[in-house]
Amino acid sequence: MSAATAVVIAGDPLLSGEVDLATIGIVLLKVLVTFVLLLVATMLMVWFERKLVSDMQNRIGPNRAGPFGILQTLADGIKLFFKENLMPERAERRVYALAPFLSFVPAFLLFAIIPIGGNFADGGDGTVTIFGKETYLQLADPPIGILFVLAMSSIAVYGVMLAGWSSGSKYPLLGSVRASAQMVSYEAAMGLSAMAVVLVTGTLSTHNMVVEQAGPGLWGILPNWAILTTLAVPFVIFVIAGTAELNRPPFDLVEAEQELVAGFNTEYSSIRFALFFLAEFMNTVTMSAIFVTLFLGGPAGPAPWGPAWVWSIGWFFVKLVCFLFMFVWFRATLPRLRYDQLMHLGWKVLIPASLGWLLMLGAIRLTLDNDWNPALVGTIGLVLFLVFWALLRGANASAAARRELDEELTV
Amino acid sequence: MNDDQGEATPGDHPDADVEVEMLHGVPVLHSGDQVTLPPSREEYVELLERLREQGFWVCVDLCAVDYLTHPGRTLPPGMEAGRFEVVVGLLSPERRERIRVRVQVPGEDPRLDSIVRVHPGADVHEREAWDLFGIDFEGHPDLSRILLPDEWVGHPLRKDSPVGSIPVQFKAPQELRR
Amino acid sequence: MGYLEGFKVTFAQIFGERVTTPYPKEKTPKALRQHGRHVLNRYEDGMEKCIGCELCAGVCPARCIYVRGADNPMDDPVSPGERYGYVYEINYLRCIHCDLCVEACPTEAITESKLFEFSFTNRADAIYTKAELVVDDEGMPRHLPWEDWRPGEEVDTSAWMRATAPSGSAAYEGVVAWSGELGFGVRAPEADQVTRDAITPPPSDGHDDHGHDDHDDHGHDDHGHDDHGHEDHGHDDHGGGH
Amino acid sequence: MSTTERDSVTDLAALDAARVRLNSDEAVLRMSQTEAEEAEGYRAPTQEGLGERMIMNMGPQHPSTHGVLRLVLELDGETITRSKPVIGYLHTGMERTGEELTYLQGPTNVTRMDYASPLFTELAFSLATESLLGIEVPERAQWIRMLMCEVNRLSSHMLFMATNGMDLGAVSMMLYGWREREELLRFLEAVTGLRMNHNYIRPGGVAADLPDGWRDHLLRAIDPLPERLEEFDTLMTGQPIWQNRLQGVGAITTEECYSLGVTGPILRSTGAAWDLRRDMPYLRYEEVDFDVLVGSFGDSFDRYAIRLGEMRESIRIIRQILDRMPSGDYRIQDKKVTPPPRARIDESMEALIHHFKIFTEGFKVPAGEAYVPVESPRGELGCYIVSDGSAHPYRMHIRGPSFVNLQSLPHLMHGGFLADAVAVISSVDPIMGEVDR
Repeated sequence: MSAATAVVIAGDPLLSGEVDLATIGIVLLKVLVTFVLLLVATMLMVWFERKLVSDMQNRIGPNRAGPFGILQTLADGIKLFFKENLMPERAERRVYALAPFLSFVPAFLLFAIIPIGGNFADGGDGTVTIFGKETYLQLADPPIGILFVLAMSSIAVYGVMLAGWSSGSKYPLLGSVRASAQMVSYEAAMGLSAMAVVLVTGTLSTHNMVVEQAGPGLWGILPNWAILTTLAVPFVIFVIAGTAELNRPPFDLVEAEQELVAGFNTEYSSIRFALFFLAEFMNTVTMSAIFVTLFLGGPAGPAPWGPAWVWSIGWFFVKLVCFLFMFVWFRATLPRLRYDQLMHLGWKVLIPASLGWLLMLGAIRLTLDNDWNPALVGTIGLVLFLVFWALLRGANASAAARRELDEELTV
Repeated sequence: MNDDQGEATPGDHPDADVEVEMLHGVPVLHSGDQVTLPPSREEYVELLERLREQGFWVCVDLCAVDYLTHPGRTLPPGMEAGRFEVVVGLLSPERRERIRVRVQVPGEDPRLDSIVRVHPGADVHEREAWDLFGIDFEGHPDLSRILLPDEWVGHPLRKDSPVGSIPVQFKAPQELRR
Repeated sequence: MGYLEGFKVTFAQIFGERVTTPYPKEKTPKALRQHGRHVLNRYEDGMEKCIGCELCAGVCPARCIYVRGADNPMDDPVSPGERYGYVYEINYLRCIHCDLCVEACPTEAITESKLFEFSFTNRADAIYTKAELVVDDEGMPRHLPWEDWRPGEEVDTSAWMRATAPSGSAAYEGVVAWSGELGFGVRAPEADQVTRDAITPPPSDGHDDHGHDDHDDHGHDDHGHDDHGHEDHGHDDHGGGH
Repeated sequence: MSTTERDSVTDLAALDAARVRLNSDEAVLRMSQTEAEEAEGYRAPTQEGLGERMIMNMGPQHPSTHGVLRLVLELDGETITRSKPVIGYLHTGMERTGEELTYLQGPTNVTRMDYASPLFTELAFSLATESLLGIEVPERAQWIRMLMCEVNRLSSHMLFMATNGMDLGAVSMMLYGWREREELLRFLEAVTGLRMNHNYIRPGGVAADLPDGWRDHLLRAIDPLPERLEEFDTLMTGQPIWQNRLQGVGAITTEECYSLGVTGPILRSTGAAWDLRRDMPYLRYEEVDFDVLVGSFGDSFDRYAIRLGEMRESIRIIRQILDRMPSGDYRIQDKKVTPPPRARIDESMEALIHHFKIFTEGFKVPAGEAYVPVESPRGELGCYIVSDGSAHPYRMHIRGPSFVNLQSLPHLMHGGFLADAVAVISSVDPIMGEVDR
């Protein structure tokens, strides 16, 4: 099956043929593997984060449970499981009980569309053969993959929001208010920068994005990764927005410990808290995987010898760990933003920048398709971008000045 | 130890009897190079206001003392010693001087005008003095307990307030212990 | 870019040394003058030093010491003097380890060990009586089940007393002003001010975190009691007073 | 920094304006503790119908209230309109305890007030006692006191750096601050035998001479510091997020500080160069060379920067002390105040009697009163002692800088966000032990 046809049918070749027992077996196996893989990865991520942060802070970090404390997460989980499950008196009981799952399940579902391996080397389209069946090394490849990502990450916020609201307590309430606002603000920037990738790869399916990025890129040396073909800006925006979407430092206002105690999950305990905790780290892993898929060519990479799909899984995890490292590094280094600064960044910087960049990429695309003068269009695009950027900044500045004046007048 | 002096007992300091000297209408008590002013209750706020205009901007400290069991202290002639004394420490950052104002507050009528309007910083100090000594500062915007719980009864730093104690536990038999 | 420079700082720490220790497994060395739980000393002939004068109980700001003196039995004296500490108790739930008792004791009977790691499961355990406080026949503090002693920790029980011994007078620098410790003899005094104010070459082993060495006359290579986990605490400290 | 520069800052009119502003009650919530606890669905002051307000109790169990401070906040959304610090959760009546203890035991009591800089309280208490006694401690004791206090100032400011970083979400800063503080505490421990609550500075001198090898130990602790402070600068000061979080947050003017009695880094951040070490010197501070650092905006960032700079100044002072540490007695050789040398006890009946008298009944202090201030890391720390001629203070009052500085909180927080409240509390750097006493 060629890459071109894959684009057309945009789905796993496994399901395109007849469905027999082997097919069902493979699907079940993939479900199981994805589930276990994600859980283990999350567990390791918690450990990795704690260990790396402690390295950056001259500490030792977890070192009791298992070698290098690698089983610490498990130990914590077991402990939390046996803790008393408290329910505040004024809680909205059903919602309160349901909220952790609302945040946990989307985290799982997201990982289903991540290609974690495949035969992408040398023009391969990522199919591997299991039990005589051709398939992708990803649980599902819906044709609207990217939309699914955006949808799931929006749903996840309901868990956070409802958890805070249903706790019947003030700190969680403030946390959930912050969560919803933050989510709304950054969803747009995230979507727009993802659209840039869609524009250059010409597909919504995550698998096909990887296929598109697998080939050789500029000058035949650089990889054809979207981070390069979209000229890096959407990547930076996506990473910032993704970090905000994850509520990870420096955007962890939702659970800002110093202000809101623990934000939305202040009142949670026992296994319900564990679910929130797990969901957060699961989301971190998944989000890193999405970064890899969208911008760094997913599992695509050279395979010097041996089976290419083994290499690809290796590449995938190497890239994944880079992002996980980045998240931890953020946490170790950056102070937290304030709520208004977060909003400022989201609305006044990221959304305009991603929108402008998307338009510019579109123009370039159009130029290439229609054989216009690329230099001229590029220059005009860039100039317009800068002009509008300056106009926006000016508008912001004058609004701020007027606001200050208003304040002075009212006082 | 350049700016710290004890209040001298008469006789210790030969210059302790220059009590005719007046400053801002109040007799001055010298102790070393630091000046202590003992105004009457009526003059008190006015004096602080005047001192503030003189550059004593900062009310560093205000505390009360219960002189129930220690009546002897230096006061200008004619001034009646009260059971309580409110001691206000003033500082002039400009002149690098300190001055201490000591007001007598009678035990049967522990009232004093609040100086919060003069020195907003005296707020917590007056609340503390009310809390621990029961001195009523009239005109204070929020004279409530500050260190002790709202429902506390009594003023524990008064000398007649009993000192509670929990006996320390030891193993030795009771009859051995005194 | 101010945003990015901080990342270098945190990244560099990955290769830096770890400043924390896996605590109950390893202990950091304790300061020589550290105030810990007390011991009641004996003379070398086994007599108790405490004479039941109650100065320690009197000076204790936390009132956590209870002493009752009694006349020494004629046939079997407990202490060399007329009286001895018949009852001696310290309630560690109240003790603040200010060591005023150590400074007050006229016979150096009460000194402090370096041990602060003791935790009780009931209040009675926290009240130490003479049975727990008096040193054993080797002059070592008794080890109680809820105390975490490591080798070498019980050695230097008289450091604070030696530090405070000259009572502020430079004229008494370097004068041995205390009676011996059972098993250790009379220890060397802290050095005089000229020595202690001088810069000494850094110790070669780099382990002596406290930078003070109370036994200069024994040579600098021996930091036994200062290092945690050092097995042979019976180094030439013994020789000092014999 | 010259005197004239400071004089120009303040005049009476500005001071009066500040007083009116502070007394206008627009920032201070006058709600009682019980009312605040019961406030549910709070709607009050909405004369113009400006939306609902919420009362939120921040603390006493809250990660960033530095102990058991409770803040009753009136919130309009996330904006703080009025607030009230509620204190007393750590109140144990230490001033009354001080009346029960002798002057000899006194330092064990007062050292527990400001547990982050215990030596300063001991120093204030000792200086007040000494001034009542009319004695001057030996020179070495004074230099030792200065040395220890500056080391303590360093460790206290390190604690500030750590908690300030933590409060703003820079978790690594917290551990870096504690890392350095630990080394300094090790030095204090080597000298005094305790990490905190030292009971080291006592009326008449210090408890013990510096230990052997103190100089090396101290140098080991402070030599890496300048480099580490550079790292803090890179990690925090130059970080735009950090600047945005602190600059312009919790601003206060010199006049407001004077009116509120606020001292220390908060006062200096407003541009008033007021440091007791320089302006009303005690110990031997007039003999060492250091700068009083001032800010210009009076905001949280200035307070942070001043503390960072003060650490550098402290290191400078310590290095001068290292060069100039004199030899000699470290306690006053007054038999009535200092116990006799141990070697004398066995020889002299008189020494034994003195020893017994000092440790049983303490030493008597002439009747009188004294107020002695010192510059603690948080501002003016004063000790007011009234003596009735006995061995116990008749009244012992500690003017804690945190206690007074805390009342600036409502004014600093007014109009800021909830997240700013955290930054403000942190920049005021209150130690609750000293607030509640």
